[in-house]
Amino acid sequence: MTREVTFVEAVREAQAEALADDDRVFIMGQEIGEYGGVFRATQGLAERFGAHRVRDMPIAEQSMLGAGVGAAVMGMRPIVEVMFMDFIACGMDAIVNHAAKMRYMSGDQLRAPMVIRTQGGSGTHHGSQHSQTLESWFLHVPGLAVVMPSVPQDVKGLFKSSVALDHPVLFIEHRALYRTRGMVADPLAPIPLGQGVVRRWGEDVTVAAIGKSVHQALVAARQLEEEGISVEVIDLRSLVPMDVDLVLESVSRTHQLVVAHEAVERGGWAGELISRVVAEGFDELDAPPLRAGSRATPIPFARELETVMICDERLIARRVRECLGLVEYSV
Amino acid sequence: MTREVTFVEAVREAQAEALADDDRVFIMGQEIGEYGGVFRATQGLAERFGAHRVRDMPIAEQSMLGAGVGAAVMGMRPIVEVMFMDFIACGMDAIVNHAAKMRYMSGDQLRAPMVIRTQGGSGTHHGSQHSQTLESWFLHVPGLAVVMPSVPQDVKGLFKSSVALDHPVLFIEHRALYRTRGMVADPLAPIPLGQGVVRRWGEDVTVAAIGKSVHQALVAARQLEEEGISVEVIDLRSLVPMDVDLVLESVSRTHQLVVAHEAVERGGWAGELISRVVAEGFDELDAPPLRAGSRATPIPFARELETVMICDERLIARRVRECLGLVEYSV
Amino acid sequence: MSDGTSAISVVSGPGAPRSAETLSPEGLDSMSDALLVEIFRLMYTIRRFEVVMERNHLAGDLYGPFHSSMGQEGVAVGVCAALESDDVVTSTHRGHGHAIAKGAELGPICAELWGRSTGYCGGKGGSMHIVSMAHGFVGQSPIIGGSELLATGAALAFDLSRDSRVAVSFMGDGAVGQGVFHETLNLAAIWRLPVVFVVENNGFAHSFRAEQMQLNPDIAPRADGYGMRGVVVDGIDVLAVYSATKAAVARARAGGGPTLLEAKCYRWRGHNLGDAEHLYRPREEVEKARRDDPLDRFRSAVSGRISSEHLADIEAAAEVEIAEAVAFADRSPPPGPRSALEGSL
Amino acid sequence: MSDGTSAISVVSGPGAPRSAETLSPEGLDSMSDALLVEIFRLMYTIRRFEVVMERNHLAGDLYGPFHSSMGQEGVAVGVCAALESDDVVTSTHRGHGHAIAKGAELGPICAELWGRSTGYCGGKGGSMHIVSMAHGFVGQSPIIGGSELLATGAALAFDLSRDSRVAVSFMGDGAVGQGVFHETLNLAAIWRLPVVFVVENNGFAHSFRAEQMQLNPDIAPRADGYGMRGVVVDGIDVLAVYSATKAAVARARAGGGPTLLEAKCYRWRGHNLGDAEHLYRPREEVEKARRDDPLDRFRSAVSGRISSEHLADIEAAAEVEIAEAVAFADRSPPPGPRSALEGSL
Ligand SMILES: Cc1ncc(C[n+]2csc(CCOP(=O)(O)OP(=O)(O)O)c2C)c(N)n1
Ligand SMILES: Cc1ncc(C[n+]2csc(CCOP(=O)(O)OP(=O)(O)O)c2C)c(N)n1
Ligand SMILES: [Mg+2]
Ligand SMILES: [Mg+2]
Repeated sequence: MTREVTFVEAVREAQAEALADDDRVFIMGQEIGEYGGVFRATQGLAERFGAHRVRDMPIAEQSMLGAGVGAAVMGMRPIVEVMFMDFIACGMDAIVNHAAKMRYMSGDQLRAPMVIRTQGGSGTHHGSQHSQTLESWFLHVPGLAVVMPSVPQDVKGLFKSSVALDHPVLFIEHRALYRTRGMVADPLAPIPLGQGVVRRWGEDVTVAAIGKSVHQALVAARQLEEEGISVEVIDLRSLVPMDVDLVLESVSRTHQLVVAHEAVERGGWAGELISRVVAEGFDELDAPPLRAGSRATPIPFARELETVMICDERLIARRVRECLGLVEYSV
Repeated sequence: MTREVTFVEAVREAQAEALADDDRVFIMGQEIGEYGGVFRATQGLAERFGAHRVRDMPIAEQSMLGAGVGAAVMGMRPIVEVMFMDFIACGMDAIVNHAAKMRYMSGDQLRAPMVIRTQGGSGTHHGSQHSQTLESWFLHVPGLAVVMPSVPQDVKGLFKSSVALDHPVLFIEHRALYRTRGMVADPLAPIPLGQGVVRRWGEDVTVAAIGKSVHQALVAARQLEEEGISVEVIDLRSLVPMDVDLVLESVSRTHQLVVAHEAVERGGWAGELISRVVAEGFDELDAPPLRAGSRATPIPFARELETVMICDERLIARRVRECLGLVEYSV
Repeated sequence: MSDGTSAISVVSGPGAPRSAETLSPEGLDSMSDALLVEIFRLMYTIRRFEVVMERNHLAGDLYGPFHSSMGQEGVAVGVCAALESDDVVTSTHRGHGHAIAKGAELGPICAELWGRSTGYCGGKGGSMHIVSMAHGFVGQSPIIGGSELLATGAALAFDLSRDSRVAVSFMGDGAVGQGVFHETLNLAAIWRLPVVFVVENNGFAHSFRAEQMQLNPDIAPRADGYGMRGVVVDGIDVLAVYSATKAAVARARAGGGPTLLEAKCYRWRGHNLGDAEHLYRPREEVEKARRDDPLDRFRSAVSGRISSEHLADIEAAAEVEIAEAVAFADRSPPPGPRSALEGSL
Repeated sequence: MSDGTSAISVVSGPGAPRSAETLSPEGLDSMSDALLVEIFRLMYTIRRFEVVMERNHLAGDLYGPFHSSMGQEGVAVGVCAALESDDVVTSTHRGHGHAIAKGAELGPICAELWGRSTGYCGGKGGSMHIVSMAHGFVGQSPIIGGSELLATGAALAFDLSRDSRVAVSFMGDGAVGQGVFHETLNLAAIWRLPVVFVVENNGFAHSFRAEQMQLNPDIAPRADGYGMRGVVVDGIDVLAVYSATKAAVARARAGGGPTLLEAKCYRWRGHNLGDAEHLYRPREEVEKARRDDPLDRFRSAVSGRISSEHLADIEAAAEVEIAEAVAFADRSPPPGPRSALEGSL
């Protein structure tokens, strides 16, 4: 059976199922209890599972995340919600120095299975401190998985795998997707981390993306189709582990690659994927693989400025044309 | 006139000169006052300039860095020492959400000229929470300069430019370099940020590196010379701004590129440089540009494990050989 | 406190009595008519500004998150009236009132909320990031704790450069659990920095009441642990806030170190525009709180001094100013795209 | 306190008297000979372990940073003796003593310091990262604040799973200024978590004395702000530490919530091996402090109960155990290179 649900409903269901399935699961966060989450992602959960297991937190990100690590190490499976991804900067030590390293540095005596759920991204004009897309930092922190679903079905399937993993997982949602809809199979098997999926088949150029950027890549692809360009769109779904093989396979057919993300291009994870593809598939490439990412500035408030700075379908389409040599490349 | 000094003496002199030249400069940090710094980088400064301007701090990184931002915004030019780079995770919010964004988001009403000095790196067996090399995160944070000197002369010249910049600067030293020696011109002009330098001319492969990895690249180059391979070594000196042009020019002669850093390879800044070179110089490349970075694990304590995991001269040499097709590439 | 008894109590700090000492507010007598009128003008302006902005937001003229400071005018104005114009203030997500109270102009504030080129930050900031350095409004940080960081640093700059200015950090009751609160109060205390930490205890951090976030809902006594002076003031009473701040600022300026000033008030509106406040507080509670209006309290306090005609004139002038600010924002062009790429590294 | 007066004072918390109440330590009478002997064995072992390790470090057998807990044996052992074996402990950079006191074995500790495959963490941890889950030693975090994070989380796990265990966080006086101290104490208080925060106030955070880091050098009264019980104990007196911890643990286990327990002691050695301690403390101060030796104090306290021959036997056995641990580490192979790449993502 399949049902249509919104993205945020999928997030809610995924958490409800995790709570129902496993006594060790609990949630911590700000406004997640009776209030139901500022984006309604935990609505009804406190009522159903108790304030004990759906715990409201004072504003104290470092200790919220750190207490998550401590609880995980003692056998619990915490879900910790960081209200805006920007606030993760207030709790980096708990994630980077503790959660990610516990298992390795203890010689596998300690494990910190926890899901750090957060949301981010532009488009709602929250300004520079409430709109960042920071997943690239965490690729660079060995010991963490990084997941970014683009559709409701993946939210649920990837969440199942995330809760079950014996490593900490950063589970990142894009705010602008919450109201999008999609079909969800019921029952649904877990979707393994590290398996990308081809969202659209094409012949001329591969665009690899994640999260909201997948939707933008699809918009760009439809537009480019009218120009006679056939674009293949890959949704990576997780960045750690990353399905480089799927991209290599696709590039072996299209021979061109664009990597798209909303994160700032400079220092962003597109560099990782491109380096991997270049190292392992250089001879397949007919043209330079290009990145479509946001410009290197903080995120401005005004609409007119945000569109200049944030990577969108227009930039993705432009990069595809540049890759094909139809227009000249410019940074 | 030139003099020979150690790397850490250069750090000390650079700070002393900044304090002497400009009343607005002051230093904050742990153990930096009378004690002189755990690596002696501020020895004698409190005596000479007063505990007022060389201020010891309680253990509270977020507020130390945040107070630096606040003071900078009001016209001071703070130097803030984070004792180990790993502890920057305790102060990320002040750096990322505040220092880096103040100027842009205020429409240039506020500026946060501050130098965040820190040291990191492996080799002293400090274990996984005291050995990280985290500069790659900050490339991804628009609004920050990122500087990593490799020799005493650059320490002094780059520090002058860093203190003078009207943006915050992350100035990263490698612990293992502190006792290395080098010649320093006296007087010395500021060395502009964003200007790399060729440390060794070569014809077959370009190796771009920074900080301690430059020295390892030079060791690798000497070794490879015996095998008949001529390596050009570029010291980038700063990552933001990054001298991509110098690398492109070099690659236009060597047609092969290896990018080396001690930071973990996955998600590391080599991906940025390779993406830029590929995008702007694809046709010059005869072989896939490769990365030499550390493996994706936390940093282990034992010597025997550290050598497996950390990028060193052997890995750099291997990547060069792989790039030339002399041995097969393996991750 | 609305029963007319002690409006200001010193509850902790060096030399503070174990049982709260009561400060009598400086009498109205010590305040000039001009000052009283200015206080009224600012309070009224903030009140009406928030009303008008909310209306325009619902109409789609401005966009993005919106946090109204309605009901808290007495704190913003009482504090800022006690400052010199070059003293500096830092603020939070709920900062319109602080900006106005510190003297920032309505036109550029409004234009910033509209995302226009004539806004204080050229449209790069928005409602949560207003800055006006010319007025000593160093700006807002909507990251809980950010206001304390910036004010502590500003006070450090004043201390280092032997500058007699004082820094004020506005923060909410929700900030008290954040590590930065603890770190910055400690720093300010050991370095005797010229800073006043003003906690606007408006009863809520979004849906949470203080008693859900800490065992003791009173905040000022926290000063004790830092060896700092802690003062509670009735935030509905602008004159009490003014007096309490005067004392704290004088102390700071004289080298006496920081004060933690807790102003008890009530958040009239939802946390933000669109907040589902019915989920966590009964309508009646809000209605009851609104009956104790800082503007009314001020009106009766000055009734013997300032005529109601005079106040009505001020109100009318404020309405005009707000309307002009809206018109200014409306006719201002959006920022040019090129500016998006300027000002960063 | 070494004058024999009150060794334990309750200085804050619900129902605490304003002037410190004095707890009389549970008398020796309530303690079995076996327990006393075990306390001595552990204290002596820690003392000698640190001496031997330091010597071996200077000889190059082990490497990396080294923080000796010499002089603080009374705190480690007094606290851990008051725990059940499945209660858990978290620690800091200065954690050898805590690991030993919690029951971890010398061989694998020593091998970990040597970076050998037989170490508790297979050589991946080193001196600052010992873990022995089998003994409830959840491990060290040399990031100041990390110990509190882990213990608070462990206590939360116990609370959630209705597990009667208690978590203890050892931390230094230097941790008190860190934001995490504030955040975790607050969380533990509002959630009434079964955790005891033990501050080993050894007089220094590296070169800093407490009075340089906070206006009031006493730490236990900080509990007050969190509505938590705060207790000061003489950390040189292992029996007092034991009693104070017993009370705090019983309270936590019974659902009475957390305690902040400050144990006053003195760091005998430099901050780390190679520390330039002459820069910040006079030799005489150290010598004077060392004259008040927790081992001596214990010896005289039990002199009527345990014969000096018995203690001498224990000492001799401990020496053998340490020598065997060193031999074990020495003959253990280094970790195989492949293990470097295992255990991460
Ligand atoms: C570090 C951080 N965590 C969480 C938030 C989300 N947040 C925004 S406002 C708010 C409540 C603030 O309450 P309070 O400090 O009392 O200020 P008030 O809204 O009442 O003015 C929260 C949790 C944030 N902005 N920053
Ligand atoms: C977050 C962080 N900042 C700074 C340090 C460096 N550091 C290591 S130990 C230490 C002093 C700790 O003093 P204290 O907490 O009293 O413990 P003690 O060394 O006395 O046992 C410092 C500053 C650190 N490890 N972590
Ligand atoms: Mg509030
Ligand atoms: Mg100490």
